Amino acid sequence: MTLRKILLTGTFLAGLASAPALAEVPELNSALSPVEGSPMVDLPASTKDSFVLGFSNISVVNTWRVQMVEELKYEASLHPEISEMIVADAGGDVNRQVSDIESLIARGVDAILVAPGSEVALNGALEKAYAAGIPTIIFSSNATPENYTVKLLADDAQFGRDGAKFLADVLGGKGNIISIRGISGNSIDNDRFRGVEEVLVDYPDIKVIDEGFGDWAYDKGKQVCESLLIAHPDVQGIWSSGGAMTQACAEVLEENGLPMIPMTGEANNGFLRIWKEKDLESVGPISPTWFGQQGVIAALRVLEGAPIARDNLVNPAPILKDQIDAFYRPDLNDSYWVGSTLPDEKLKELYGK
Amino acid sequence: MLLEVVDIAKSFGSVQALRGVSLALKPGSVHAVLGENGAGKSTLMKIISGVFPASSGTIRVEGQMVHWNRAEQARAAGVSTIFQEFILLPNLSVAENLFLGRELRTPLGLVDRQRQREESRRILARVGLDLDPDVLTGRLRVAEQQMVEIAKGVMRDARIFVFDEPTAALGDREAARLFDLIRQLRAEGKGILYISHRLPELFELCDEVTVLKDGQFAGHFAMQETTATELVTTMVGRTLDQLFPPHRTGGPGETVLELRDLRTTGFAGPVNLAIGRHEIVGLAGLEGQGQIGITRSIFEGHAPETGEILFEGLPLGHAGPAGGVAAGIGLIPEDRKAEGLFLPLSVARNIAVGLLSGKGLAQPASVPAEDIAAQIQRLRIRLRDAAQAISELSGGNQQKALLARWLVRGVKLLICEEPTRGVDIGAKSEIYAILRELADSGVPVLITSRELPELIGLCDRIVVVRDGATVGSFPGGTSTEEEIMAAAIGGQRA
Amino acid sequence: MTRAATAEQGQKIRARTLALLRGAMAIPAWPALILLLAIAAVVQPRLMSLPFLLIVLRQSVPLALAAIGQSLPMIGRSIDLSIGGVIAVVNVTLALPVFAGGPVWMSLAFPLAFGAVVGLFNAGLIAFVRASAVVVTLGVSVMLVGVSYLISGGAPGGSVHPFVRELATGRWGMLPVAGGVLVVAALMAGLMLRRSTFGHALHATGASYSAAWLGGLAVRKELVVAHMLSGIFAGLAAIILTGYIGTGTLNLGADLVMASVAAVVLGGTTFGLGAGGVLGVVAGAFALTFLANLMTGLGAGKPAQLIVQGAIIAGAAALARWREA
Amino acid sequence: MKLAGATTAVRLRRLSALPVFALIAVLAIVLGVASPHALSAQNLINILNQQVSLILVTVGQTIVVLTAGLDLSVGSVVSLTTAIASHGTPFAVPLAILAALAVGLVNAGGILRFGIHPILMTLSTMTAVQGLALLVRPIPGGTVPGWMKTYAGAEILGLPLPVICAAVVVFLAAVVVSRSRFGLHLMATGASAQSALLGGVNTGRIILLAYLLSSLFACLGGLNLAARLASGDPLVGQPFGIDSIAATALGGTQLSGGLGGVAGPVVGVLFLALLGNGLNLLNISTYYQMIIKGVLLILAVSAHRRNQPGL
Repeated sequence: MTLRKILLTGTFLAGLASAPALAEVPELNSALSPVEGSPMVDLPASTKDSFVLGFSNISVVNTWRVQMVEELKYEASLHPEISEMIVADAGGDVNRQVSDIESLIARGVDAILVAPGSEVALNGALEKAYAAGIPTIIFSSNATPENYTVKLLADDAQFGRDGAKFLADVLGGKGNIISIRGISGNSIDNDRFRGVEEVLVDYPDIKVIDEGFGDWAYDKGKQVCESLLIAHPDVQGIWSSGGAMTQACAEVLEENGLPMIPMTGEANNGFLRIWKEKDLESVGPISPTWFGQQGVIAALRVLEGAPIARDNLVNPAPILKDQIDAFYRPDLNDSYWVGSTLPDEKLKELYGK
Repeated sequence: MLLEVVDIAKSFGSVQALRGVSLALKPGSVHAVLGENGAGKSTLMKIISGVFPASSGTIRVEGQMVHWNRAEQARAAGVSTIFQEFILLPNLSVAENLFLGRELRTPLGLVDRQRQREESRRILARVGLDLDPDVLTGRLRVAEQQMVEIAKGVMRDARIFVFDEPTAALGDREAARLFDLIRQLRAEGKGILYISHRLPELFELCDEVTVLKDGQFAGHFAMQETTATELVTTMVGRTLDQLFPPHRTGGPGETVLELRDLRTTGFAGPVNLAIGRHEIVGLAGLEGQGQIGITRSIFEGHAPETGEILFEGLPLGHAGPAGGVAAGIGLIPEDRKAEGLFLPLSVARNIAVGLLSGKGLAQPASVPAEDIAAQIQRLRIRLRDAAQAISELSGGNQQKALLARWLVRGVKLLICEEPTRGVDIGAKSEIYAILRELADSGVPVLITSRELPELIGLCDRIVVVRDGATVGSFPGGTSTEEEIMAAAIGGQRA
Repeated sequence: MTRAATAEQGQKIRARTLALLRGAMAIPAWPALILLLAIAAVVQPRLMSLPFLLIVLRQSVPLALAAIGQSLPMIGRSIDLSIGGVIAVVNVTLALPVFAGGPVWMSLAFPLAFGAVVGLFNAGLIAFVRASAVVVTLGVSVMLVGVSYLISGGAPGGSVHPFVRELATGRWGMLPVAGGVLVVAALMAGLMLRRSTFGHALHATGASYSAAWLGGLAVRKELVVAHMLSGIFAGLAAIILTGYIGTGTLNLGADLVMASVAAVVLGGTTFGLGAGGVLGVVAGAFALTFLANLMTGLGAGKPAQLIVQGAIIAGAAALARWREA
Repeated sequence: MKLAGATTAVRLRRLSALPVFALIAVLAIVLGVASPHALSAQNLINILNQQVSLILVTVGQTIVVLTAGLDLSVGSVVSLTTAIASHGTPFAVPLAILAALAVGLVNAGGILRFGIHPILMTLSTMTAVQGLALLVRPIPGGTVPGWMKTYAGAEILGLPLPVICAAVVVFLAAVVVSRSRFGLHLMATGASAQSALLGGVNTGRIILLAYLLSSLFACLGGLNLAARLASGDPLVGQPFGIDSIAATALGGTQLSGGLGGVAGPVVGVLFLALLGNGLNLLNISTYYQMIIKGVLLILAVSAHRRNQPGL
């Protein structure tokens, strides 16, 4: 009797410490906020004591996604009520992701988490899951089924806006810039660039004189940047869709003996290192990897009947030059994406030098 | 006239294969086309069968002008050809091969295997073959394949039949069956073009004969009004004696190569053969009796089933042609284009290949321009310059380049399979002279040939091979074709 | 001069012009390069500046090295589609701390040795098991990419040895060091093809396998050496590419596989025939790299680049056949 | 390849597919023991439905391989098809088919008319058509006509309609390849184009048809994929080239031509899919899966010894 009381109190206290509202249900990260006008999810709480969660991931072909999946797995391991976390990786194949979701439905999981590889391709399968009464949590990138349970998305246009705003300010509203974009036709890249265009409308004297696609990769970025910088001697700034490509541009400038110019970056440890080492004029928009963690939390909230908005958007403020030291982790390698919620030992295991 | 061929010419690149050849085929007759290898018979037959078009000239079938550039068109016009090289597909069944291109079909449009099987049995029976029509063609014996090929040609509802050396691979009984078939076709009023250089069978079977020489029309005779001698003279253009260098008068010299009780795979054997230092020895025999097996056993060192090969008194124990070359043996293969030449490469490189064998890959490759030029001059290879691609040379000059390959290396024994296949007459006599010169200088030469006159004219000794066994030896020069044929056939066809 | 003689002379001149034209067109890389430079001179003169051309030269080094390697199996009538896998594995390996911090010879020896081993494995299956070269090397490539993911744990990164960086990005004055590496490698390969027994025998084997075998050449050994050299050149390309990038990254080199085949074909070499030599192959690689830069400069996106590249491969292959005929 | 005991042509062709049938049977037993879920009807239907596109593409690839050719461009045709079909106009589907046929025509034209090696020819169209696909639909998205979505979602007796359609198509293709005159001529052409030509086969027409069919089947695969994903994606077809070749080789169709059938390669697709699925269920990393796939590919092709080394 006493023992049980102590345990209950302990749980209660722990709950109080982390979140003021419901004791046992974890809260979403405060950087996630409901979209204006988003309805609240109104599914009844599950009657089960333990849950099987299914996660359909499109791929782990870049370090950002690797870290995101790690965050998801780690968060799931913290909750004893999650009896099993099934992770299905589609290896970049949307077709396979449809099957993965169908397979998760067939296995009767209690909730499906999806990091979609396409905005439209998964809609049919997601509708099927929803119709089967399985909560669907879409996060990290968008999918557009008519019915779904929760969405957690980043505003990719904000990434572009942050960068463009920085360039406009640092150039004093005048100058030529080039843009190093991600994968041609990729929706994230298009959204990011849309953000740039939105901002630059207000700065008619800033001209995007050329652009190239570096596929977010260091190697391609370097070639594209080199071609563009040699072709255009008169460039005052660079907008980049990703940190690896910014890093590549910095090296191109250095190797060719050109002066450093303002460039937009990204909140990635490798980029922060270069930023610091080379003392660049830059800004680091954040695209958080803790989506994985938040996806698990959202699923638990839905299953336990805790309040949660249907549509949520994340807008973390970009890292500024004077904040580098607060984020940079010299003890971790370049692949680390800053702002992780993973515990230190896990990060050291993944990214230890 | 069933078929009229008028003034046909054909050239392949710089090589003029046919020059103004004409021929007329009557219905109900067997018309022989005679000529040496390289005289243009096969080219003419391929033009008549539509395999490739003539460069100029006209073809008329029953008075109608025709223009063919695909075999199918000729076939549709009623020309059925039994080609010299097998065109059966090894991965299809006998029935599928027989009906290829004119499959019997079910009402659903699928291949009617049952009906084809039955029909095939009937057709095969007609040529005297008792084969399962479902069997893979690739698994048949060579003679069986040839008979299937003949069956395929004969079963067609054609008016003109072209037989291109059909008996080359046939045994006696099969050949007799074929002649019956041809006579039957003639009785039905068909026209038959028959290519062969076995004179006896031409006299047995044919009504008239057109002779080609060096790609040109050389004569036309009614079979009953001509003689073998007249045909040979027309075909060769001069008496054979002028073509060949004089035979050696001295002895054969000490033995260089000796085969003792050698049995090669697939043949009964055994082979017993010795070649002296100054000899040219020829292997004679019917098609596919193991002649090539013997030459390749010496050169490639195929492990003989039993017996041994002694070269300069020591046993040969190499594996692969590289070993043969290392031992000092050179081989000029029967299929020059496929197995001898590097067609896109220059003449110089083709010759210099002889020096590459056995060298470490990291060693410098020498292309000794002077030695090559000397051989080109010695062999009178006609070319623009040594950097010219060898594909542009005529057959005779290509063959000489292959000779040059081994002369540059300096071999101790030369094996020459079909030394003058597809070679014009002028180059022939030059090649013969070189081979004799080699033997005189102490490099013995072993040759195989389908041409008995060539063996008789050139060789010091002719060894007859039957079923992989040496069954007789004849002196060159004085032997007759009949003697050699009799030995080659054995008891079968006398 | 009689009319007949004039006509004859005219014919001779025509024949000679045709021969000359054929010679020039024989190696498509040269006319293609001239055309590209001409277009650049008109529409994008800044691409014709010396610094820019030197940059294109440096950018083309990994492709040129890979293509020289690729040309060897192709001359021998084989193909090596595994170079992408070799480059991927070498890249993530060189970015491991053991290599980045270790002695420099490790970073230089490992790629070459690894390439040689992969080439040996390929050739073993191709020459002795006689399996299809396309599928064998494709399968090896898939395997190696998997291995590269395993080595990097899917999260590559790290840095590479400073000497490797210097090799790829350093300069002597204006001249890129990588260009020097290419020149040395190309000279060695060219010398080997033109002068060594291996080069002559490989050409012969490509022209006719049966004739080479009957001519007493070590046909299988040549294929083994050709594939090993192809792997070694891929390893060398990987060193330069890795040094240029300075870190481990996923799927590095995937683009180089098809591009190397394209460069080889453009350089006048096709299956079984190495007409253009090493110089042609290098010119082909340079032309493709210049084309990519030109089209980027023209604002033509990736789609247009792919379409043009496809047309170039087909055109070059058709030209090669026309030359043979 | 020599298969011991195969003396009749029909048996040889049937035996060629035997190894892959044996492989899939062994795999099924292993999976059944290791994971009860693997062989559940729902999982198998899922796999089938997922593989419909690749099965269709592989049928086309097999036809080309039988002629001793190779079609590397199928993946790009799949991409282009989804790109066009997702443009939502009523003409999208016929247009996609026409585009695919044009690719097949270009491939065959280059090979027949200009004598370009099939590997180089289809490599060039693979590259160029990939560019076209990116041009038509730079960003994944768009939408397909309603009837296509209905088709993708429909079920008959618990079986997805695409699976039923694929089964019918595969059956017809198998009958055509093994029983029709065209199928026989494919094998004749693959064994020796020259002999087949002399023997009365219009080899030019056969090769033309083979490449047209290959592109057409790739287009059907693309249409199915577009319907399933209800959208277009300019890069979605990229894996189809290697995968279709792998399945064809695994299915016992000889890459040097002339021997094989449709059933083997289709089972090859299912084998690879079941293997991937099983490895996933057993939580084996995708990295190991790539290595296993490479090894399988090499083993499959090593079973077919050629007369002399080569492509």
